[in-house]
Amino acid sequence: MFDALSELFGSPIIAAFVSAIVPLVFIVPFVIIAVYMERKVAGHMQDRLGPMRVGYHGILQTVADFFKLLQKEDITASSIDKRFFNVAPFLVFAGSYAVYAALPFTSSMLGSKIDIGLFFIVAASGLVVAGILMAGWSSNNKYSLYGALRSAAQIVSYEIPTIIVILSVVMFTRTLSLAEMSEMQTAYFWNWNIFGGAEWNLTKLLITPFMMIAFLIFYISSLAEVNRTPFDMPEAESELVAGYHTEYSGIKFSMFFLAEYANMFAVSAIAVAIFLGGYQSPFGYVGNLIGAEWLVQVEQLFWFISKGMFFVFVQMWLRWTLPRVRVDQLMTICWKYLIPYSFVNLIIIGIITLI
Amino acid sequence: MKTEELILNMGPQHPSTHGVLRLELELEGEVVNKVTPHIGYLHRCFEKHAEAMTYPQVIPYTDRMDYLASMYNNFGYVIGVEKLLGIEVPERVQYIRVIMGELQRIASHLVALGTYGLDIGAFTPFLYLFRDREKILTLFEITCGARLLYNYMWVGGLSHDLHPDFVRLTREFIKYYRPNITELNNLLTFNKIFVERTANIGVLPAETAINYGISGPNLRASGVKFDLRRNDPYSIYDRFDFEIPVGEGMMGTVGDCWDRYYVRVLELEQSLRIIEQALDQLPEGDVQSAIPKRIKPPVGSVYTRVENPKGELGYFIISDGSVNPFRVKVRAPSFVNLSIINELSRGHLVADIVAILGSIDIVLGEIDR
Amino acid sequence: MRQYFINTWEGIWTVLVGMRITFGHLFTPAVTIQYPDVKVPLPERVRNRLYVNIDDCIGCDQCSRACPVNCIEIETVKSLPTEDLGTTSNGKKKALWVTKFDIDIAKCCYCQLCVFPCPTDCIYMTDVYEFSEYDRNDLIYNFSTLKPEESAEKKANFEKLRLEKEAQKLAAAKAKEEADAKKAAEIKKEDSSKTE
Amino acid sequence: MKKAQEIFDILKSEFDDAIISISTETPTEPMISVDPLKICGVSLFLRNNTELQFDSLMNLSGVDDANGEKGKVESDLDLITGGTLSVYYHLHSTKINHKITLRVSAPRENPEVESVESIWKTANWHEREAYDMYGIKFLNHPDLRRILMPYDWDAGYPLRKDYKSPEYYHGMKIPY
Repeated sequence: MFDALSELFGSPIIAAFVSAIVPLVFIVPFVIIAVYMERKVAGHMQDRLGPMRVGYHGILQTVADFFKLLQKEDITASSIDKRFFNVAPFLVFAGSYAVYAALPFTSSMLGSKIDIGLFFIVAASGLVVAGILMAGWSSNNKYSLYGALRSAAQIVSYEIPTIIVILSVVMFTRTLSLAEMSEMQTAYFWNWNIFGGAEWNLTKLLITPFMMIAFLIFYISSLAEVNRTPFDMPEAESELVAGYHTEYSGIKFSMFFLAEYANMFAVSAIAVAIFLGGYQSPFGYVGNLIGAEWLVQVEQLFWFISKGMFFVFVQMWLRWTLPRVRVDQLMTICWKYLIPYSFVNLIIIGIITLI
Repeated sequence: MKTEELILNMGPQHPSTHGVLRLELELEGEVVNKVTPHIGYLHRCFEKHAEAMTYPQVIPYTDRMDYLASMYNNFGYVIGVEKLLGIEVPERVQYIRVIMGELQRIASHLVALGTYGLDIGAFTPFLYLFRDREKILTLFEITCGARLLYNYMWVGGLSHDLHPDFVRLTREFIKYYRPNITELNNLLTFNKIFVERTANIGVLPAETAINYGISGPNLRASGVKFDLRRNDPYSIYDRFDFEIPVGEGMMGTVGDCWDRYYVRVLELEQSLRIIEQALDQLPEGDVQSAIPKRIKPPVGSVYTRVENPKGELGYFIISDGSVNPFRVKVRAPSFVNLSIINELSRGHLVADIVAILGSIDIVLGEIDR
Repeated sequence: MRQYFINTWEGIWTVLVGMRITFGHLFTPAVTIQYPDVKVPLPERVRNRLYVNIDDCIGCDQCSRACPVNCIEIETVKSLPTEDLGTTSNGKKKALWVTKFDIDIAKCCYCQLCVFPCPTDCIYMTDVYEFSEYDRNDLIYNFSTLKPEESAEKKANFEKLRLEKEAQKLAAAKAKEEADAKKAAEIKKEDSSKTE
Repeated sequence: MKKAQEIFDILKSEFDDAIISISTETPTEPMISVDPLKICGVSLFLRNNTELQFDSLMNLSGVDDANGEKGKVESDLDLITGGTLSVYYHLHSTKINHKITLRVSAPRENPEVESVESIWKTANWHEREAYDMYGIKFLNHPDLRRILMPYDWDAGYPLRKDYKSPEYYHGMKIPY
């Protein structure tokens, strides 16, 4: 996308700027829709109606809330560490925003076609930890501090199973680029990585169950990485009030909020890109059938977003079903269950790939 | 390096202290060394008020102690005053009181279970249980006109007779409600995460429980088969066939948080059974025939206790022969049950404090009175 | 080791069971309603805002005495013998002007204890439950229909009557005293005359 | 199951002068009066004796007997002088299923009662409450602080019959 844009504007600087803006154009409406969806899903799962007042079936509720948050007074307690306190929400958002640079929305629409896309994503999302730690520490609040420290431990631990699973997929596909990976899973859904890739042979048959396990592990640990229930330790409402963002209000709070939802989509999108064909349609393209090149792009965007949204929905579904694990159990799940399983899985996938 | 204990104030404004309770936690990392509860934020001088009221006027005040089980608070008080007066109440009144009391027990347990789920982090079961509780409150509303603070049971009788539709609606409710217990079990009780959070946490041995005066479901969860409805029957509870569920340590140790939770789930079914039997045997009659015109008990004192949903609710009433009680002391079950929190939580994590506090099911209105 | 796999399996299975239940509820109709637009029909015995039918009130003060929170304030003035206040709907004769019948609904605890002792059933609870106000003083309901000047007049009337009566009584007493004195004097006289 | 009279006899033979009397009139439950400074030993005996086994303290309540002289000291304040404050203990045995009520009375001016906290932990908070409301001092209580009232409440003990609520608390007007 960057190349096309620099041709269009004739200047790489403007092109870089524009292509950096593009994800924001996606994220803000996405967050508004996702928050609305979260409330509606929660409402209907709990035999309620959810928001109904603002607009038809409350469709403008989050827009109204967004404006309310913008207007709110920015309360800062007197004994906080001002510098860190102010920077933290933006750092958290920057971390989750950076991930979008390497996400392939369609075959041509992606921020950067870097070859080490996956590696970049893993590294960039680590930035979030720093932001959360800063927020927790600078708030000068014991609950915030607990939330932040829990969160740091949690995110760092859960990177490990995530990376191991990514490694096993990388071993299989032999590329670190998300764009390339998505391209390889073309045409029909049985060509997706979760079903053993595009080649029809014995390997495909053998590898499918292990890929499914890998997907499950990836999805669980990604839940932990974005602090969603059942792993929402850092902001465990009933214990830590609101965790690391207890002291935040107004626009800074909404940055955390934005980051959380942006993150939700990001991890779902990564899961989709590496396991479920990325932007590829499960049943071939109408655009190819009628020979319209632009339609293919639109379809790809549709499939990518709808697959991503589906997993965002599953995250919500889990959130409104499950209780929360305790902080030591969180670590148990990671170190005693997910990591051994993912290691064994890595070895098995490695062996199968070698055959 | 110098290290010291971290003092963390949990409450009075905290999402999971079930009201305005302040727990002062002494922490070492996330491990709790000592819990000091500070209560009294909701103190409304019930006992002082009662001394200035006439006997019937105290009843609306009893409603406001354990506001989740108002019917049962009325129940205990009127039994006490009736014992002082030495009057017999008609059969129909007895049956209606039992039906109301058991419905109230279900309603109270539903809140206890729901908020417990909420403490552990499961939001949805809470709303499912509240949905069913609303149905019970509607039954109360058609009977006496109020949803929460009933003033329904009077000394010697009841404020209203049953609504003509009450029996039918209650039967419908029982039929509707039975399957929901299974749903709750599938959704929350046997959920692996929930079990892990609650099993083996806050284990309360039977000896300690008795010594601390713990009562109600909390005592039974420790394996003590003690229920005032069976062991010290009041009203007409000796006529019904029901079981007393006790904690068996199905998921961990006997007397842990999961047991305390599960005993309440099992009691739902037993209460439904009692209501069914009472509805079958319900006699006809006048519910207000025994109400004395002027309530002026003779000099004396009486201690009555009933099995409130939270535990043993006792009223110690002293009469000096005037129209006002000389002294009404309430032995509030939550007050006694809360005193064990330090014993239970030592050595657990902060998150477990929430689980333990939820499992002993306190109502601050009753603790502070 | 076996426990390890059982734990894993239970973890996944019970989560799936829970998810099935919540997914089912996604399609059941909601039990909540859109409150100000839709309202639940209230049962007939419902206990909400107190109402006093002042035409029927005989000013007996029983409701005020039954109230555990003292939210009812009643002041009455005796009527003059010449005034006819009429009867209540159930045939009781009224004898008192109710100059003040205030209910502080903010204090009311909706216990319904005031309703039962009323001999004319004129105080009762209605099904109105939306009566919030911007000013706390608006929550004190004045049920007395007498205007302040009217009640002042009644008070003055009664006071006049009372004074008159007192004066009469005083006069009567005086007269009696005088008569007594006279009598005593006469007796004395007689006695003295007798002794003479 | 033991009758109140039997329990009284057992106690009387064991403790002699510490046990004062028994009252059995209705509707009052049978009640044994005990010396306030010997209640701890009596309680220990009641709990540990194999025939009695009172393992549970149902209720402990302080009571202002208001049996002293009522005198008008100031304009409208009825101050009670003399008389007693009482503590009632309602005991129950979960094993034998019998009940008894103990009563101790201490002089109003210096109400001192032995604590039974070491015997029944239930007593801990109940004694704190009795202290808070009546100012009864429980000797050997490990943590005798106010419980329902603010810790720095210095206007007396509210459930005493002659209590008069102060007008100000920390500069805040009390009767709203």
